[in-house]
Amino acid sequence: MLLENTIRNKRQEKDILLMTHIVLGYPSFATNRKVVAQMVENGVDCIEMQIPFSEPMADGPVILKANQESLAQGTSVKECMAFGAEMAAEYDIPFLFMTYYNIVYKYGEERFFKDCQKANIQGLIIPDLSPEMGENFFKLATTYQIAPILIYAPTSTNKRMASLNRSANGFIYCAARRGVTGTKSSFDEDFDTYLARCKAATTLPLAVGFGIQDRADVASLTGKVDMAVIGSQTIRLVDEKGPEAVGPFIAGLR
Amino acid sequence: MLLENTIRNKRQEKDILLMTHIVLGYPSFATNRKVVAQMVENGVDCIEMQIPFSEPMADGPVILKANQESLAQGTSVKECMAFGAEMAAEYDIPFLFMTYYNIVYKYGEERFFKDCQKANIQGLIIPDLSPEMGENFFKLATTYQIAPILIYAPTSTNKRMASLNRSANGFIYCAARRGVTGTKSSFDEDFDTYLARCKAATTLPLAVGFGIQDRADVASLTGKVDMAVIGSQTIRLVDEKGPEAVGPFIAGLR
Amino acid sequence: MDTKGYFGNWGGAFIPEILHETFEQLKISYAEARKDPAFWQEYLQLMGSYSCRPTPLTYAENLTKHFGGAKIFIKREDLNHTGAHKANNVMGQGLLVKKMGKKRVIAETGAGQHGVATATMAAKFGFECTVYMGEVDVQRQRPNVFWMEKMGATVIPVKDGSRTLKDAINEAFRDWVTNVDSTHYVFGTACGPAPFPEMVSWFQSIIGQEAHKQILEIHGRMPAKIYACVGGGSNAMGIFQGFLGKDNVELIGVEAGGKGLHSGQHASRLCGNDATPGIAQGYKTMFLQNDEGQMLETHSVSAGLDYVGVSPILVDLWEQKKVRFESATDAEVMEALDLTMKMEGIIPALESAHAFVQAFKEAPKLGKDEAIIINQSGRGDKDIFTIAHAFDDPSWKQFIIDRAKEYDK
Amino acid sequence: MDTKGYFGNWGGAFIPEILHETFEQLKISYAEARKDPAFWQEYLQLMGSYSCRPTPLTYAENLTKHFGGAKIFIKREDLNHTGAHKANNVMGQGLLVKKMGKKRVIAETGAGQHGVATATMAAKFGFECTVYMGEVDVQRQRPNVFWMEKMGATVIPVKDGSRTLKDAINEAFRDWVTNVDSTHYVFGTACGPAPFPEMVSWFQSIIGQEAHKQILEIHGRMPAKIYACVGGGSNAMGIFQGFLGKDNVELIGVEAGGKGLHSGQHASRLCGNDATPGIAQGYKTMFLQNDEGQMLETHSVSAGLDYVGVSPILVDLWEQKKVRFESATDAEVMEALDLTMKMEGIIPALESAHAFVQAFKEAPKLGKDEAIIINQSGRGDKDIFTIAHAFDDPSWKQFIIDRAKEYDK
Ligand SMILES: Cc1ncc(COP(=O)(O)O)c(C=O)c1O
Ligand SMILES: Cc1ncc(COP(=O)(O)O)c(C=O)c1O
Repeated sequence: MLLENTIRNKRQEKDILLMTHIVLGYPSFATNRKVVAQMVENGVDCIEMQIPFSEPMADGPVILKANQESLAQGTSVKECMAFGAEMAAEYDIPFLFMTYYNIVYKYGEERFFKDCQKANIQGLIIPDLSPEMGENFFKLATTYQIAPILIYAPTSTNKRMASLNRSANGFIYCAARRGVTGTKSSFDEDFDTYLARCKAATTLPLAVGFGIQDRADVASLTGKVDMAVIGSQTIRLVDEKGPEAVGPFIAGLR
Repeated sequence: MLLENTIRNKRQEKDILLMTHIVLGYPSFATNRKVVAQMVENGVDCIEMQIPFSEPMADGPVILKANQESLAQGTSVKECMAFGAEMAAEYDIPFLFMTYYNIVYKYGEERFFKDCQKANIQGLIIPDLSPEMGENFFKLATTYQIAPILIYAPTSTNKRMASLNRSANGFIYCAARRGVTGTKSSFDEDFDTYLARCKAATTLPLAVGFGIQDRADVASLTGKVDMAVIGSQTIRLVDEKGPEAVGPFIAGLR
Repeated sequence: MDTKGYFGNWGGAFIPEILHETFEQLKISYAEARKDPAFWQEYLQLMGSYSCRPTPLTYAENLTKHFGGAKIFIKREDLNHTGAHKANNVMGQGLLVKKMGKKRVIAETGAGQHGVATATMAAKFGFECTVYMGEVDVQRQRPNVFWMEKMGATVIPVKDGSRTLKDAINEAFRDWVTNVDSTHYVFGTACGPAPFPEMVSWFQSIIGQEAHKQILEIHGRMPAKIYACVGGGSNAMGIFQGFLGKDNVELIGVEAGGKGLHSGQHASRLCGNDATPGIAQGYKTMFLQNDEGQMLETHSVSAGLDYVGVSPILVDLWEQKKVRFESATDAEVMEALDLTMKMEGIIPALESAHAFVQAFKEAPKLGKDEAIIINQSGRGDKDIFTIAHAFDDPSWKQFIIDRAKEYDK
Repeated sequence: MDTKGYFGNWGGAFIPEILHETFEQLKISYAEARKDPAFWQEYLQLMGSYSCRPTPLTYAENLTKHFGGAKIFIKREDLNHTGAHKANNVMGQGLLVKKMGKKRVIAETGAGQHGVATATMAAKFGFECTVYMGEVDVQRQRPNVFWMEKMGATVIPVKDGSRTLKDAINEAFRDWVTNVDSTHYVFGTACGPAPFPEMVSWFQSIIGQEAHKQILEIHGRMPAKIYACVGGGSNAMGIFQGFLGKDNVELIGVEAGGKGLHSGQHASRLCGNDATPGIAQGYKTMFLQNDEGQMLETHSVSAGLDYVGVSPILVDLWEQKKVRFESATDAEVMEALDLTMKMEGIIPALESAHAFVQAFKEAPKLGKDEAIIINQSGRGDKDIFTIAHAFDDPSWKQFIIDRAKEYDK
């Protein structure tokens, strides 16, 4: 309930919320720190922190490369956990972890939830874990009151959306299109139909991600959904212009 | 009958006769001329002149190479014929042609015999033509009185030898061993048994060839057969020491 | 397979939501095909007329005499069109794709064998085809890339991660989530999310069905042991299924021992102690991974066995002690290959040669009236670059150098 | 064959006396084998269990649609063990050698295909094996040399003459006359002295027997035309024998047109006007030779068709107008190969692709209810060095250059 409430409350104040994405340990935890600071200072409402995995099947080239380079530098799950705790303690916005199921599984599911709770992490996005495959995970999520964020895709049927809704919490992450992270999406009529289907299937707040890159993208979502997710775009920005560029970029999105 | 008589007559005078071999056009007709002169001067009794063929299946490396180089220089059958005529006119020993059947066939069998007759060639050695395969050839040989020399091999059965004998003329060429021209043979007990079989099968004079290289080889044949055939060895000699070396070599053989 | 795609504790389908619906459709089409005897008939007909099934079961008389024990039989998957058992799976999936009405197929490939098979199938069925192949493998296996391209496929070198098979799989999944409506992903082995492990094994079961019939005809009774190499596990599952549950037939899977089980340079998941349970590439199995769940680099002389995961069905059978696992080192493999070529005039693929190694170790211990079967999953002449290299053949090297001089002008 | 080994005006046995007796023995053994139905049964059994006979007759649906005429069927000799029809002849002769009690075999080889097949047979039968191969071919076909050696054969590069197939034949004869007691010469095609042309054709007739049965099963009646490439003529004789004397079945042999029939750079004996009757390599046939009877150099993109002579049996059938001869140029061959790979996922050997060329020219002119058969004598993936080279593939060249750099240190 925690995350959902936080989002609903924030949404009272803003037409659209912003969630951003970072890959932990890439290019370094030090840079992560600077980037998060800039994000929070410039009004980001929620941050998903990706714990790198060697096989990030659902990610596009930018995030994929970030995962690999972070791992090549030796980033450990423990460090990620500690970094998450540090951020959550420092900033008053919800922090989520995004990763693949193997990371959770190998860490030990219950231990992972316990440590997330200690770290004050409010939600988990695990793109390769569905409710059917993750019974225990979803039980633990309830026990530890950490929102398991589920994803809707344009290929999800109405029935499937309704069924996912029964296990979801916090908000629903609507993938704007087919494909992986990182390439631009177009918000056309089909997209509106899709959004309408999403809304009909859940009462949870809706976030939209995959390929949101600029103010125009955000504007086209404003009024339609609760939160826009900026993923690869900030990673690209840091790669090209350094962490200082993130603040102005975020400030210019709304 | 001509060739057989000549050989029998000469044999009255010598314990063993010598037949030598040259490849026409190799290294050149000019050298051939010098070599033949040296051979005749040093007592060779009979010379087989090989008309080169591109596929000399029964020849070993030395003669094979000589065939190829001669052809590479453009040696033609016509030139060979003329050279044969020239030698036969100049020297009073029998000259034979040795070649493969395709040369005769392409020249025209009858034309070939006619021209050989004109050139005063006394015999033909065609190692890939048996009486069964060469009916017309053997008829023409009788017509034109040119001896078709046949070969006995250690693998020939008594029956086969007898049958070959019926088509043979001039003399029988006994291959000293299995294999191709050019490597040394050993004249052991098996060889004696083989010779005995040859003698039993024919009344024609016997020549022995394949791998006869020195005085000792000739000596071991003396008294046993009518003629020793020196093939590759003189070609090797000319290659290594020039035509002048042939005379002393021949002189030293008996 | 249970309703969630599990075999005991292994398997499942850990896939992004975007693929959920396509998997539902795939499961339905697959279930229908499995129920429909006409489908299997069509499959048999195709494999009999386009490939040369049934492939023979060859009695290796010289090897049998050499080892002086059990009669050695070789199941000749090398004689399939494209040279390996991979064709069985690919042609089966091709028929399914036609049924589903899709027009484009994608595949991952390591050794290139599955890529060539898929490109071949796509040409035959008139599908568009894209093959993902790790950049390292593209470099190692250029001849296969050449043939795939010649058959009209697009080969995309994957430059991420270890740039080998597992990365090609990830990249194929990325393509699939993007083009899910038009495209079917022809998974190459009995791994991946359900229903792939079972479906691939089903198509490969043609090997075991034939072998079962053949050994009865020739030998009069069941064999004592069956040997198969295990990369993802598809050829092993293929032959094992003909004999599973038969008393007194022991099934032996042979993994890549690389430079030795204790060297850290191998690809043995079930044999040895380096693998642990995990979830990646859409399924749960024993993976070669570190404590935190990051996949390790593997090593084998044979590209086709050089993979971090293994069929969940085999892991289940292993837990149930229905299949024994062994490993063969690179060096043993080269030796077995050499012996088999010299004694039988047969060139096993490097992958298949792993099975030969273990069979050769055990044949002498069995009675002369017993029989064993080795599954020769593929032919080795496709591997000339690897094999000649591994034998360190000087004339081969010179040949390549001379050829290069001709080109390098 | 008459008692002298002639077919009409062609054939015979023009051999040195030293071989006479061994040919007598061979003729007797061959005649006995031919009379003994058990021999052919043993042969069928061997080919069914060691190779994968019967090889399929594949319906080429896409090519058929593409050309819009007769139904195109492909007889799949490429699926034989070792990848070509050559295996049929070699295994048959292997059985005969066993019967004759000889322990050593020799062979000539051009493309290397017959050499690999013979080395394979020798390994299987436990014979000693020496293969003669022109030095030029050794250089062109190093992979085949590698496999022959790996199977225990000794490969001797022949440095005489044009250093290609015909010179290898001469050299093999030289070995034979030397080692006639212990050794059998496994002649590779339907040429050479009698009884080779007939004997090789007999073993190859397994192709036509199968194809006859198969086309009736699939098509319900005889095909309109049969196409086969002609090097020495063994694969053509193999398939033609299944249909000779059948009314309304036209038999078409396709020779190597090289750079064109008027270029002087080809290997067409019966098609075109460059060949004349002659006697060489032990038999009488139409040879590419000059006026004086010296053999000419020939040219073809495919090493296996690049030969001066041709089967005397085919010359006889040609004179009787029972077989029509055509030729295909190198360029046409590459095009047909490309099309076949892209449309059917099948890679014909360069030799076989010659037959495809002519079939593709004629298929559109036939009715849709008619059928034609192309004999695919072998698979092309063995020819990667030649094919990738002929397609002038830049990545292939780069691959070779990179490999060479690794070796050239
Ligand atoms: C010839 C051959 N055998 C075996 C394998 C291993 O795969 P699997 O274990 O799925 O049979 C491969 C994979 O490429 C292969 O090419
Ligand atoms: C695949 C293939 N086809 C055809 C030939 C030509 O031989 P033949 O005309 O005897 O079939 C060869 C000879 O090497 C070959 O390898």
